[in-house]
Amino acid sequence: MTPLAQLLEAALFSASRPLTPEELATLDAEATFADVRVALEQLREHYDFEPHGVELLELAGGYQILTRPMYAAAIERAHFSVRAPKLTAAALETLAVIAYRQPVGRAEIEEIRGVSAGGVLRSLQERGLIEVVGRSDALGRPLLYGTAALFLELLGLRDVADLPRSEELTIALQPHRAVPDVGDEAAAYVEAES
Amino acid sequence: MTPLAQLLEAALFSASRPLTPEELATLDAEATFADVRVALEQLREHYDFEPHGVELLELAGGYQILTRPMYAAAIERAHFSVRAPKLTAAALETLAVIAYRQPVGRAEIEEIRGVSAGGVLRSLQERGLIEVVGRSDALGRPLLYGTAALFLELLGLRDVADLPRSEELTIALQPHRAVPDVGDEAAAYVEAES
Amino acid sequence: MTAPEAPTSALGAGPGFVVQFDAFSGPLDLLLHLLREERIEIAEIPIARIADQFLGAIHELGLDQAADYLDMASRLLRLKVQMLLPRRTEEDGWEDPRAELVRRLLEYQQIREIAVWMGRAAERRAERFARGYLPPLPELPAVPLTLDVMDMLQAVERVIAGMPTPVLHRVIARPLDIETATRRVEQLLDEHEQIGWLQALGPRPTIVDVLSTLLAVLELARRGVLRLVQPAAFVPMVIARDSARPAA
Repeated sequence: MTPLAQLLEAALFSASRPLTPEELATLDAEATFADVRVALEQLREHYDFEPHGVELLELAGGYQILTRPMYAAAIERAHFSVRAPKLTAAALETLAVIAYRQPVGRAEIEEIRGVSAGGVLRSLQERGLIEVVGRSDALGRPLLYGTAALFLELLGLRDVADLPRSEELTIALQPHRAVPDVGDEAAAYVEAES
Repeated sequence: MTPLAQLLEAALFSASRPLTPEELATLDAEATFADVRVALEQLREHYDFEPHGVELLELAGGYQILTRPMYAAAIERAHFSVRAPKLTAAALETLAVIAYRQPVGRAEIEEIRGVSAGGVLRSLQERGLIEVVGRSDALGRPLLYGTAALFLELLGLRDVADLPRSEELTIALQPHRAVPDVGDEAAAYVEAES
Repeated sequence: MTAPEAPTSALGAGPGFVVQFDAFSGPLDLLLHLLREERIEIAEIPIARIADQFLGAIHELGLDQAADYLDMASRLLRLKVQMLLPRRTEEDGWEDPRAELVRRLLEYQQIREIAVWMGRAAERRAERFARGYLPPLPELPAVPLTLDVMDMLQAVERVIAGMPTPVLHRVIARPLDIETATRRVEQLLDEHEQIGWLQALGPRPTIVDVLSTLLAVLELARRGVLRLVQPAAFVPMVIARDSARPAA
């Protein structure tokens, strides 16, 4: 391949859209349109002569290197093009609070996690993991959230009751945390504002 | 090129991140790891034998097709692609501490760098360069950080082992020195005062 | 080094608050810079001179509001004082007060070296472009979200660990010791015609002592052992021996 063909190959590979011949000509100040056309032809032939997994296509008034259709199924099956999205720690924690305390309002989630939850709640809702399940009777009638069907589907659970429950979990995240029992011992304690 | 090499080329072309040999092996159910390695070698040789604008590189535990550095300036000048923004000194230093001390908590990072690290840690986490890998048993159960896969990708390293070793550095300290706790430090001062 | 940033008035620290964070990445960086300028080995750090230069620099750079720099400044001043203290050189076990600072500087310098190496590696990588074209996503939600029960459980643990734990105070009922207070007041009145309230409390009284003494004094006054007199408005109360009762 000529140096110009190599330069065009690098540019076409790194661009996120088809590049027009005019644009490609700006890569090398000394190259004419004719030079660019020749180099593009060389690149196309190179990909076709000894078969490659990619080919040079002319589309939308420009040129683009794309994978050959025959490999699409295998690549798609392997899910490479996009990294499987993982939930952020914040999203997971919010989801955890909702899963164990549903129906639960934003204020309570924020109280437990100690940070504002607006953005996370919106994104969880957009991803279909949580949904609004009602409104609280509290002042302002705030929305109450619960987990959606997709949440159980992703975790492979039949029911929210299938979520693991440990001693620690039930104490800290029980659906409606009550004030600890006031026994004889507890009477000697005063809960301070923290 | 063999059909497997073509398939790998198509997959590597379509991915915007390095693909591991394990991932590549899932493309063709009949291909063994050895087959994949042979095909990758064929692909690499092909790009190098008749020079291409791109090459096959091994990094972050996987393989990725990237443009050759000699074309970077021209591509950037033509605005087809932009270089990754440079990391700040604070970000690099914090990454250096985490890379060598992982898993490491915020307090230790701040002690080594002599500055508070909250903002830098948050931004490194948002950029996906570091991740929370656990919690320390110390008081308050502080979060422990480690480098993420993207860290190696960004530095173009195959492995953490590619990082310079202490004997290659002018100042050779033990990478995992036990951090003296506050008590030790205070004791040293007291001793000096007596 | 870049020019100092404009004063950040948004921080409300008043005029002159100029933080040139991009010039130095921290107090250790500034210290290393000073040592380099003076061509001094880290282990030989002349604390007194470097401390003065450090203070001068943070004043000049307008960094005097930055806690990290102030923390280092106070450490340096403490070291400066320690270096002035007489040494018992003959004795073993004298530890150079600078040792900890020297260790930190060396460690930080190593980190700096690695950071520079990493910066270069990142620059080399930035010379190469990855595939820019991404095929449009097929209809959502085609990409399976990775989520498993372990992730969830770990999230739950993080939430629990991060939950503010209610602070519990044990309230211990400490009985008032009126008897001792009574004896003390009686003893004082045996020796003096009259005493002041503070005198009756005894040295360094606790709240319990104050309450005990007050109750004792009131009880003694009720029994007619003493009289409580306030000679004028807003003056301290005087505890006087009841004249009817002779001194023992």
